[in-house]
This record gives sequence, structure tokens and C-alpha cells, in this order.
Amino acid sequence: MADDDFEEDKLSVADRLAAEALIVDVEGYEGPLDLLLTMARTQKVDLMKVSVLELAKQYLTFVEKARALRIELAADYLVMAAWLAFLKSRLLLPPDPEEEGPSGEELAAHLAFQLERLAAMRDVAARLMARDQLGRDFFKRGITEDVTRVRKVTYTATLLDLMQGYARIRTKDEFRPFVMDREHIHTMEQSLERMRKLIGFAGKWTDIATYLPEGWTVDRMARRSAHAATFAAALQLAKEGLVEVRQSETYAPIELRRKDRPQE
Amino acid sequence: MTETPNNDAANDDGPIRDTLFEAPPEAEQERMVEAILFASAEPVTVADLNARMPHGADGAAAVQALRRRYEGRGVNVVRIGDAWAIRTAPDLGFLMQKETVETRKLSRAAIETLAIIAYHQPVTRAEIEEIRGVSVSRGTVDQLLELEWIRFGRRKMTPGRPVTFVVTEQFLDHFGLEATRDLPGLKELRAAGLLDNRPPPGTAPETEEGADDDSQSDMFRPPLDPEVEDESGPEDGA
Amino acid sequence: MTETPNNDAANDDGPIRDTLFEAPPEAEQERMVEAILFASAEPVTVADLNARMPHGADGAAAVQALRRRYEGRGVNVVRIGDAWAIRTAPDLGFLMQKETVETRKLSRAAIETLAIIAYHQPVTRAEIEEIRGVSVSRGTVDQLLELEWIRFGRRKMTPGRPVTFVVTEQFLDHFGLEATRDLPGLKELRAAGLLDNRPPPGTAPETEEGADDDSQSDMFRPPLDPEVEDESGPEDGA
Repeated sequence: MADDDFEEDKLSVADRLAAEALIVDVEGYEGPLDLLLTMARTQKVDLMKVSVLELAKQYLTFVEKARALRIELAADYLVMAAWLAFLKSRLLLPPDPEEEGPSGEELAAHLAFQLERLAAMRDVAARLMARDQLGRDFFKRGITEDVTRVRKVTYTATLLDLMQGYARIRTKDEFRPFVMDREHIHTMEQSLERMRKLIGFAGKWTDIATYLPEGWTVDRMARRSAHAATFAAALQLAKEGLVEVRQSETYAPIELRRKDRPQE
Repeated sequence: MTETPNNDAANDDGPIRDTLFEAPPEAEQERMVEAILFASAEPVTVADLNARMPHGADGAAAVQALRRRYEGRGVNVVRIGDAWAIRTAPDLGFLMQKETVETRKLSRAAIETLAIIAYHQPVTRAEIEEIRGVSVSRGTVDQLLELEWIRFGRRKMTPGRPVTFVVTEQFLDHFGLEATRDLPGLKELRAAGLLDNRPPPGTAPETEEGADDDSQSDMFRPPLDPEVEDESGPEDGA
Repeated sequence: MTETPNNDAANDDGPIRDTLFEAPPEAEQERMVEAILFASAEPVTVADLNARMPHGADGAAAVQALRRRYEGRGVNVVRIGDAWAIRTAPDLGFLMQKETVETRKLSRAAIETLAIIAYHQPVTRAEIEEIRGVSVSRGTVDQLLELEWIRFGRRKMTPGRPVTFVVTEQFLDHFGLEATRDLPGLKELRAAGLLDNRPPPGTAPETEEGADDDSQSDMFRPPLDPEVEDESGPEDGA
């Protein structure tokens, strides 16, 4: 950037003053592109027609000034300065056919595009923010009504469930011919009848098992139904206020006792 | 407040200035009340309306006009104490409910009952109990009836003429069957690995308890729930 | 009692008279949509309307009728993306000091970033930085995400598969936009080529020549679910 000194005198006084003003609030710029955009605006031309060469010079002057004033510039600004110095040399020197890469004009055109795009985004951002806004210019409903959720349950099953269910039952019965026998089933009515007669004698706690009907051990059906019927009957009697039922802990024997009348 | 596109109100640029010294036209006052009632989180009194509307506006008259305008609409202007609010029309309250359908698996008891009906139809309740080895709760049958997967068939010509159950068209539909005879038979179930190889009942009574725990729990379910209570054993048998 | 004589606003007050005495199904559907939209602070999609109205109702038609009915009123029916809401007329904002929500003032960086996302969406952080010429601070993006004005879009099919940002329905709602295509100045910007993704000369052409077609098509696509990120857009073909 040693070539700045011969450019400087080409800048107008106004430009120099502008550059100094820029330096003062360098903090206020959102990066080098923002700064360049501000500088480009001093050219007072359509951004598409901005002189990128002029801009590059202006920016480099700015960086020099900042350095002279011992203002520390962020790395971004210095990178941009280096790039602009390169661009400037490309623009000033006749193109070297040996050299690869884009021409100075292409680079300059891209920079102009970037500036114009940034300016455009600034503009639409302002227009966006100037729109009517919810909660400021227009409003939503103040009293809302919550939608109450009503839960409806539907049940479903698959054919496989059905087949498995049936298979499960048939597995149980598999080795038994399918007969309609109820011979060994004990009903609650039977148990109730038996127990109504027996319960009068149960002044002390007695295991419910003692009330099981005769023959309850003959087979599985009898065992189960006898247990169920006896238990259900015991509960029925308790409900009627004829017996008390207790169980000291889980799986402990269930015990029954005649319920004494209040005065006793 | 620059772009107010489709606002065909009388005055665009600064209703405040225009209306400060003279009351806005009645229609405009009605619009104002409409907006205020809409946006307020609470019912608004007429005094509040007047305080918020431009000087000279008659909130009471405007709210009455608005009330008439909303008569019969989906929302109404209603008086709550001495304040006003916009509320959903009473007859549309049902819209404020959202039905969420929850799908649950049918219980094992229901599936088994259904399976028995499908395979053995027409079948009586006693027969179902016979096959399952446990009594069938009324709830289970009701559920299947409600799902319209089973219905009552004709009565059996046996003593007591018990009703029978058969499966419905909906059942066939749901399970993608043309007829119940399309249900796989026992042999096919076995081939499909669906029939467990379990020891026959009675040979190993101890392990069997655990294996059949569902029927057991069914049997010993305390008669708390009403369904089981009136299910007074197999007295209704054939 | 149906006529509202003191209503000399621009709009006709005919519809009310029409619907009060006869209640054809459409009028009833309009009432329903009216009730639903009034009850909700947030926009309601047509799909939601249909789900909540009785079977066979046409929410889309009813909402259009309702929109016409509320033209010029104190509250309006507005479209936001795929959804509909009732909002107070913008010219009546001055009445609502009480309801005004103080929003945190957005920084210049946040405003610009928001605009870039809205006009260039879907856009990566690198692209935002390229446009602004500075790095985008995390706080800026976080603030916009927190406001729910932007969200993550699908990943770009370029090396590194960077995430993109798009604006949300809340953004549209906040700025009273029906869709991103209604953004102010969008057409002019596009015509001027300022929304093109023009890589700096000399850089390897990026794999996103289609980028601006893409952003265009995306603009018309409602910014709905974030999961669609691996749906192949035009840019992956390039």
C-alpha cells in the first residue's frame, strides 16, 4: 500500500473529509462491505455505475488514515484492503495474457453487484420493518377458547391376534375332547347355599379353604370353579353383613368369621 | 403503520387526528368496538370503550349496533356483568372440541371370545365359557357388540332357548375375510407355529398355574366391577 | 333487529340479512368457521377447519365467504400461508395501546439477517455472510430462532451439507404476509437479478447453479415441516 501517497492528492478535499468522518465512527460499520457501501454513496451515482477504482482508492486512503491515527482496524477491513489493492492494480495495469484468473473488470463488476445487493437488502429490510406488525398495528384474539379434547377410544385387533387367541384356547383343550360338560363346575349359588348353613358355626376365624365343597379336587375345572365360587360366596356373605373376611398379607390364607351382632 | 393494503375505511392517513375533535361516524365506531372487543383479553365495559375510543364516540350505542350485527352469527356480542365480550354462539360449542381417536388393542379376553364366536358360530354364552374355561364377562360381550363385530344369532333349540352369537359383516370386513370358513383351521394354526406345544392339562399342575395365569386372574378377580357381579355363574347354561 | 341501520361503512350489510332468516348449509358452515377462527389466536389451517367441522363441510369455501364478509370491518379474515386467522384491522391499531406487546428491539444485524433469509430462502449462514460482508453472530440467529421467525430448512446439497434457514408462518403472521411471495419488493429484486446466487469470479462454480430457481420455488412452498430436508430440490440435481 505504499502507492497510496500518489493517489491521495487526486482525492478531493471533500472526499478526504468524508474519509476522516468515516474513521471516527468505524465502530458503527457492519464490516468492510458496509463501509464500502457508505463510500460508494458519496459518489452520488447509481450503484451500478459506481467507479470501483475510485472506491478502491477511497477505501485504501481510509485504511492509511486509520493507521496514521493509530486506530486498530479489525482483520476483515485489512483483508478487504489487500484485496482492493490487488483489484486496483488489475484495473490499472494492462491485462497480462500469461495471468490466469478473472480480469479486473470481472472482479470490479462483482464488487459492484455485492454492494448493490447489500443496498437492496437494506432497503427491503426497512420496508419489511415498516409493515404493520402483529401486536403493534394489528392484533390477535384476546380471549381464546381452548379446544377441549375429547378422547374416543376404538379397539382393534388383527387377524393374527384372533388366530393366536383361538390357538391359545385350543392349546389348553387340545388333549381333551370337546364336550359340553359342567359336571364338575361349582357355582357361586351352590357355595352360597352351603356356606349360609355353615357360617353360623364360625365364631372363630377359619380358613376359607375349609368351606370348599366336597369333591373339589377331582379335576382342574372343579378346583378352580370351587375356589372361585367359594370366594365369591364369601364376599357375597360379607356384603350381606353375615361374615367378616380378612387376609393378613398377600397370599396368606383368607379367613372368615361370623359377624357378631352389635350388642354382642 | 405504512402499508395498510385492503383497508377501505373512510380515512387512511391518521384516524387519530381526524377523530380527535369530532366523533367518528357510527359505522366507524362500530368497527372500533369490534376490534377492541376482539383483541381484549377480558370483557370491556362501556366506560372502558369510551375511554379508548376517540373523544365524542358513543360506546354504548356502538356496542348495541355490533350486538345486533352479530345476532345469529357464529360468534355473538354478549354482556357479562356490565361489560361486553365476543363469545362463540352457544349452539357451536361443539366445534370447540377436538376428537382424538385412540386405538387400543382389544383385551385378551375379548379376542378369545371373539375367536370362539368366529370359529364356532352360532354359539351360546355357556358354550363360550365352556371352551374358554372361564366365565365371560358381560363387558366383553358388550364391547364386541358395540364394535359391531358380533351380533345376536337365532336362539338355540335347546332347553331355555339361549341366544347365540355370530360374527358380523363388519367383522369379516375388518379382518379381511370373505367368510368365516376362510379362518385357518387348527392344523393350519399348528403349521403356522401358533399352537404352543404345551403339556396337556393335569400332567404338570404346578407349572400350569403360571401358564394359565390369565384364566386364573379372571377367576379370582374380586367382584368389584359391576360386569362380573351380575354374572352369576353358569346357571344360564343350556 | 337484523338490519343495522347505522352501518354506513363501505361494505354492504346484506350478508347478515341473508343468513339470518334462512340457514342454508353454506351459511351454517360460514358460522362455524367464524366461531373457530374467533376462538383461536393462532392461524388455523383449512385441514384443521375441515377436521373440526361436521363431515362434508367445505372449510376452504366457507373461509372465503367469511373473508369477504369481514372486508372493511374492524376485524379481518387474513390468510397466513396455508392457514387463516382473524386479526384486527391495521388502521385501528391506535385503539390498542393496552394490547400492544413490547417487542425487543432488533439489532440492525438481526433485521438484515432476517430480510436476507426471507428474500433468499433457503439460505445458508455462509451465504448470509457473503451478502452482508461480515460474519453472522450466533446471537443474531438465536434471537431470530427464538422469535420463531426463522427455522432450519433442509440441508443444502453442497459439500458439507450446510443447514439452511427459512422463515416461518409466525414470521408471515407477524408481518401480515400471506406468503413469502408477497414480500415487499420481491419481484423487483428478482427482476434486477439481485436474488441470484452469483459466485465471485474465479471461484470454482458452486454446485448450486439452480439456487435461485430453488429459492423461488421454495418461496411458493409453504414453510411447513422441517423434516423435508432430504427431499431433493432442484439444487441437488445441478
